[in-house]
Amino acid sequence: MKRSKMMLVLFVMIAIIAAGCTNNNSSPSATNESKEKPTETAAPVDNAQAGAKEAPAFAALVKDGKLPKLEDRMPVAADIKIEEVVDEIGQYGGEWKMPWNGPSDKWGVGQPTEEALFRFNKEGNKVEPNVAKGYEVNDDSTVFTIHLREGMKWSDGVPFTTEDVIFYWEHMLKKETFGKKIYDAYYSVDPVSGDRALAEVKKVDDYTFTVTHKYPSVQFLERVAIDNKWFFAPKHFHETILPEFVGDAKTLEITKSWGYEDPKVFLVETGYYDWLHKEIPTIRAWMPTTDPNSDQFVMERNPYFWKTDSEGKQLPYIDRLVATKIQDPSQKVLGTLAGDYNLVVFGANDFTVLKENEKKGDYRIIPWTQPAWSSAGIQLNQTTPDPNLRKLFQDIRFREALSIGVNRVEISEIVTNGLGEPIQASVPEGVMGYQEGWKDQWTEFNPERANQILDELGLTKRDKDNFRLNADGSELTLTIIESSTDTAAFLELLKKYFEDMGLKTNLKVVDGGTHFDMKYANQIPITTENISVANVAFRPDAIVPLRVITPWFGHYGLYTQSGGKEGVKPEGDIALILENWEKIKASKTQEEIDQYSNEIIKLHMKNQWVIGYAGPTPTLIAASNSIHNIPTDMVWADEYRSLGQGHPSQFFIKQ
Amino acid sequence: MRTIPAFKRQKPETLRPKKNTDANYSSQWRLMYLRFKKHKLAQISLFILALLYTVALFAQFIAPYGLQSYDSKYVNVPPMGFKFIDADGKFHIKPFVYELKSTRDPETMRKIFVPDTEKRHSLQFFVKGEEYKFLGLIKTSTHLIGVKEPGRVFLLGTDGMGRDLFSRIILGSQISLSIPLVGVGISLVIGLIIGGISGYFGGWLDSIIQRVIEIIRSFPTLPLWMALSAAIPPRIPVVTMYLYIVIIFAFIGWTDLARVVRGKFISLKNEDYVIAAKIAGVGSTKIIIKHLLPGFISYLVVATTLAIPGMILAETAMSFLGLGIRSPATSWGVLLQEAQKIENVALYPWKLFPLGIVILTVLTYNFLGDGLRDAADPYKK
Amino acid sequence: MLQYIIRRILLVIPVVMFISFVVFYIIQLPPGDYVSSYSATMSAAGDVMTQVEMDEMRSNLGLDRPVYEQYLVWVKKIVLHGDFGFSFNYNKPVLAVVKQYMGLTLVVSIVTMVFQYVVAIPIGIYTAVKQYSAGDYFFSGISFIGMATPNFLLAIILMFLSYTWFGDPLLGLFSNEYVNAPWSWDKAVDLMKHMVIPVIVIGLASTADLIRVMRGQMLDELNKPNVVTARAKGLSETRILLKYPTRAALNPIVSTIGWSLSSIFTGSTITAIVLNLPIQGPVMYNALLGQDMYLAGSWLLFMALLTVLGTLISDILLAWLDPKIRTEFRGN
Amino acid sequence: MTAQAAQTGQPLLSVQNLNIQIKMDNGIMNAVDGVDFEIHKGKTLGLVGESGCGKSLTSRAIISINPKECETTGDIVYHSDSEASLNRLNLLSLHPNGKQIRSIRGRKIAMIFQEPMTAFSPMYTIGNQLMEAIRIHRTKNKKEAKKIALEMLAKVGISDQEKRFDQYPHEFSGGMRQRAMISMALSCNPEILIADEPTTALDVTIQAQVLELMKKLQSEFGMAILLVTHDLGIIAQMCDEVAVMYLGKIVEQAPVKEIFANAKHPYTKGLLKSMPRLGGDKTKRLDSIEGTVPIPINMPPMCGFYDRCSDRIEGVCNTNAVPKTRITDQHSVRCFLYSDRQEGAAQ
Repeated sequence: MKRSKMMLVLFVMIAIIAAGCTNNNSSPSATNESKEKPTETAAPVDNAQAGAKEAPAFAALVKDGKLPKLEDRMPVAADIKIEEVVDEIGQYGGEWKMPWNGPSDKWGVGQPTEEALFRFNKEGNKVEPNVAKGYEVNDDSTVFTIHLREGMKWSDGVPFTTEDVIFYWEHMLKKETFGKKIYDAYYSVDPVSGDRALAEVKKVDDYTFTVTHKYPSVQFLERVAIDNKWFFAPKHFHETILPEFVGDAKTLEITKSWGYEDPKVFLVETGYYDWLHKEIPTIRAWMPTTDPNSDQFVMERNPYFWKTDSEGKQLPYIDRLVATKIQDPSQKVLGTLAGDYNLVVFGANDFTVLKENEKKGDYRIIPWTQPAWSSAGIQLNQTTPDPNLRKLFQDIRFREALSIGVNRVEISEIVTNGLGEPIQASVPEGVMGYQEGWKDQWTEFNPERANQILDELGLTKRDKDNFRLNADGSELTLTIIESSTDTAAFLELLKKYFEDMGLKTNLKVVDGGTHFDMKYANQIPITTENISVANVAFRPDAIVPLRVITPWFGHYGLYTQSGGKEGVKPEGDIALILENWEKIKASKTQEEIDQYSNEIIKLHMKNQWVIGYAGPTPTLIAASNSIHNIPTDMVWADEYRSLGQGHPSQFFIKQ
Repeated sequence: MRTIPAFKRQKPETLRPKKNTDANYSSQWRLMYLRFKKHKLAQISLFILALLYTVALFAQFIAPYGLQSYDSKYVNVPPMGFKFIDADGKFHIKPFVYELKSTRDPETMRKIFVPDTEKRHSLQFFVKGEEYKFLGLIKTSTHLIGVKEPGRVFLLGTDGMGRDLFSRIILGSQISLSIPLVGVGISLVIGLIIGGISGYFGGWLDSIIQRVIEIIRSFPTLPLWMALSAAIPPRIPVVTMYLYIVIIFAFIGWTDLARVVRGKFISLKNEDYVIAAKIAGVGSTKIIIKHLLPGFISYLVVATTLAIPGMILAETAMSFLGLGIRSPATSWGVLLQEAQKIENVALYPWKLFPLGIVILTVLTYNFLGDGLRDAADPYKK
Repeated sequence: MLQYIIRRILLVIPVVMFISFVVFYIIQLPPGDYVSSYSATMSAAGDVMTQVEMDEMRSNLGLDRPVYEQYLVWVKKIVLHGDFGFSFNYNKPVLAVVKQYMGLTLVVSIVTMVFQYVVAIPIGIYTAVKQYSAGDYFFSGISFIGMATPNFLLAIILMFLSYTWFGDPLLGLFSNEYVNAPWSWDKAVDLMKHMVIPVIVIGLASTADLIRVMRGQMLDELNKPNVVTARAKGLSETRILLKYPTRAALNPIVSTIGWSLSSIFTGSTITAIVLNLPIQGPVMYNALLGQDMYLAGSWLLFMALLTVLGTLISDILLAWLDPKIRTEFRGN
Repeated sequence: MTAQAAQTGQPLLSVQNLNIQIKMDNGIMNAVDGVDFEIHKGKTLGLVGESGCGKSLTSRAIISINPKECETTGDIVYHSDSEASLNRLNLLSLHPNGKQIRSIRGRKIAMIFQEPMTAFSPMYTIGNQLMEAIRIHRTKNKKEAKKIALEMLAKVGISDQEKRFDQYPHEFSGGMRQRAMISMALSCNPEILIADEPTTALDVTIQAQVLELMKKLQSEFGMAILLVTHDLGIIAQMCDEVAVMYLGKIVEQAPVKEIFANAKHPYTKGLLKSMPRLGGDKTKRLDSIEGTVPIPINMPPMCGFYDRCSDRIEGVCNTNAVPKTRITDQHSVRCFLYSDRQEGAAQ
């Protein structure tokens, strides 16, 4: 069996070389060969593929001696990562064609191609080794011993070893060369004193290193899988550009020669967004081959990729990833309908037009659920500067009025096209922190009651247009500040319902940058951001006020971030949330973590700082019917690296 | 054959045949009117425009529904035609529509509408509906046409929020038809003053003004729009927003008119009659008003008419970029901006109806302008 | 003549300087700067920057300095080194970005311009000679509708029709497989196929305008006595048409070339966004949106220069084409 | 055959019953109505009348250069001795833009116009426009054509021809332009020159020079001239025979001396009275004809001059078409005042 396969491989190689030589008459002997069997050689290619262990193009290069043999490119047999295929063993070839918003959308190509040290499992509740071969941890969760894959190589053929991890830790992360602070995951917290201590990373041998924490860090691996998926960097490349190795002058020179202006920006680009630059070796399944600023960004398969399928065929199946720049969302839809793109991610808004053309366009829609609390909702900034507004926003009755004063059925039908249920913002079923009955809290449309509540709150005075005034007679205006026009329909309806309650509502759309600035300046009273949290303990940003990011907690976050120097001091239930978060960080067991996480969620349920009017909608993956092995029933979350969770290296295109 | 009667001397005037001779003695305006009357297309255009503006004036009354009549039941309803013959083949003298039953296609989630032949609603005049202020003054809820609740009539279908497109087009015309008028009006005043000064006085003043015009004209309009509309504060009502847009347009538009005015001033100020007036010691203002303005007022009318369609189109372009007026306030630009989503072009093409109205308006303005130009040109046959 | 041109060119300099400052100021007018829009895009992808990081980035890029200072630095570099600054978005010098898109931009602009004149002039002549004929009404109708349809909608509709009729919406300027391919006959054919919609959409409005101008001019010229003179000399009708009215009517048309140059560059922005054309318009638009100010500023400066020069070219063309003015200069 | 024709032999050009109708919005205008005249070799026929009387249309109809809207009927028979193909050729039967008529235009029958400024295109040099006809009709050779053109410029009295040749019309003075125009018209030695108000736009002194030049060249080239003018002074100076047109009709036709000595038609008389005369009574105001010319649209059969006529006969002049009355062999008139004689003669 094995012999016959080998023979086939050989055949394919000959065929390819022969094909190559017909175009190139430099070698007379090769020409002769090709003349002998020009037709027969073409046929076995397809048959041979079934048994080939590597892509035909590589086989040809190997034959030419331009590429080491497959075995020499892969880790040692025992250390090869075997990727489970979703449905079937695939075949080589084809292009993954996708629309792309250009280099500003770095993650659009970054996430699906990312290979993390540890990645989340399918359910999203645990991590599993990926780049790492495995790990051991001591009983009190302080020492993590992590093993790498022997013989694994960067895309330029240089071995991938512990050196690359240590280098990253010592020279890049700790030095903050790429503009990121050392991630929270590397700090452990003393449950008693609250003292934070930085971990130590030590090389054991070429394929083993340890991370040692001062205090227990139960969730270290999960936190790394969220914060710092790439706990490594190609030492042999970065050594040639980092100023501490080559000196500031040389770095500046290199910066300029790459076309950059500022070394800082240059180091961020190369150290953090490395997958966009063809000069930087990678361990991803595909490596960039073009300038990301050109109209098409192409990533070709990595000859040293370290994963195979269960039959030992080197992944990825798909030859290359072609990201074509688009400028308008219409082009994404139209291109998908026309088959210009074969694997595209859409929001739920495009559901109908995509579904209606499914047959004609020869693609299928695969919905992945989102762990979002809602798809149409608002956040009231609890620390908004206007004292009248702040008082109202902090009053739970006011939030109830805003919740029951809006007809959720209308929102669901018009805004989400019936895809999002008419429910309250709440943790969806199946996601960590799910609470029974939460989704029906304050959801019944009851404008009389809402008005009554508002009257009770003292908002009884009205102006000449019959809008409510503050109790002190000053003008009361709810200003919703948005950064995109996608929510226009929702906001229009919301404005109508709010104004029906006598609450004057203004909408202002600003560009993303301004919105961001205003967030920092605490100038956003209301906005429509939706909360999406896979697991509080993994990534708490959206619901725990740790820094300035989510509008509902406004400058409470700044208070935590600045250690109490700036911002607004959290009180009451907000302070409780932070307390619980501190407990999570110092927890010794998973049970403790789950318990405190649940407490945080319950506080949210009680207070409903975030009001939702329609439940989450799925993310849609439009995949050409020729693309196989795309899993269904998955969760789409940034924490799980979106489409990356489907393990794209095993997607394949049936010819 | 016949005898010659004695010569009778008569005053010739009394017997002059009355044939078209009035053309020879008419005023400039009368001449324009006579020539304009010959331009059929321009007359039809004038009529259509008058109709459009009348509709805009009484928009709230004519439109069956308001701008905020959202209804999740009737999202993306295709245009409904009136019927005269019902499902049983019976003829009705009053046109009617059936009530719609709406369901969703479970596969594609598309709304499907089936007429409920049990529930017939006749089209009626002066139907009670949403309350509004007639001409902004009198509170009433009577609408010109419509059907009794719970029936609904959507002549041109509905949009993605269940609003009647016909009503929105009509209500949108208030903004879309008046922005250009006001905008051009403002440009005209600025253009007239500055162009007049530049053309009449000439010299260094002219040079400076020409440079300024050159600067403004060479200014790319896109960033200007973006910057100016970003500079508009958040808490302003629609009316104010509307004014801002008008001012933006006028700021860009006046230079063209100023050039026309200047050119005419220069060519007219050397005419004999103007020089004669100057020699006679007539003051500048008087010369301008009495002698120069009448000389080219007809050209101004033409230039103004032809400047309007550009502004209508500019308003739609601004809406496309998400600048300017936003729903629920409605202009044709807003409607087109909604229509341009590929989803709408593909699935709900009736949302392109506003395009027809925009084209019609722009065409009629152009034809009217052409007609006026032909009429104003005394040398044209 | 030469003196006149030199005087005009000298006048261009202060105008462009003034425009450049206003441009620079206007770009900065909207709230926020490049760093805020950059951090917003990053945070949308789950990559949040802190205030300190943002401040640091600002000072690295020199965005924390006052506007006039940034402007002076920018202008100084342009004048002294021909350095137009750096594009934050592209991480490239501005000139490199402009160069990257210039080729296709010129192709689109020039083809569109050629299309406009090649289509408009004969149709203008035809509709004037056959005034009030069926053909006249047909072409006038088409050109009016072309003028009256907003570009972006026309683009979308044509794209969708192309998709429903031919199964290909003809996005961009190349099919996917040709974007990065070296130039070949097939690629050129592919480009031509993809140029159809943009050229129609970008060119239609101005073509319609040109047809009307040409028609009007021709109607004027056809009634001039010099046509009768030529006829009395025994010239054939075609010869008369081409030599006298057409030549005279072309004057104002040709002189619009200068003007239309810059308007094609900027006027196509919205169309290019809708049609996904890899040309300068959308690049500039995105630069403006993302507050990538040196790129936006340089581009706008270039546009202003082009407009001013376009006016100059138009004026010179007009002078050169008009024997009266030409001989005056000769006389001097 | 009339006595007139018999006197001078075969006419070079004979216009018979020429009608030109123009369709207007409100009816058909009979711009030219039943016009007959003949042009003889070496002679000058003057066509005189107020503006709008149809004299220009008539002159242009000869070489079919009126706009398409002018519907022309009748016969225009051209008889050239020089070329067999041009014997008794009815010009109206030719295609108005056809080859044959084009070969006659400019070569056999040339024309000069009233406004020498607009008759030349401002876009081309005088030389360019001058050579055009020469290169079509005489020689294809550019050099030769230029030589002829320069000769022609010299003949019309333009000095410094080489320089002038390359100048544009706007660089010429009015008189010079008209000279250039004449040189252009004569560059192919035409047999007939149609001069449509050739001196109207010129100063009086220049007028005289140009007329003098035309006379000189006529005798040199031996061509016939059809001189269209409203100025009786020019007629007196230039013409052998005069046809007076009013409202599309020739109301009186006679040799020039006869007209001045013995005008019959009230209109002709009026014209003559309105002409200043050397040695006339300077204190007396010049007479003018009252009223204006009506537009001949849907005219009933009547005398067009009826309204303005001081001698009209009510019930006759305004109810009947006026027949042509022959006063002498060479003098005819259209007026009821003289028609009884004609009728009497017929009886």
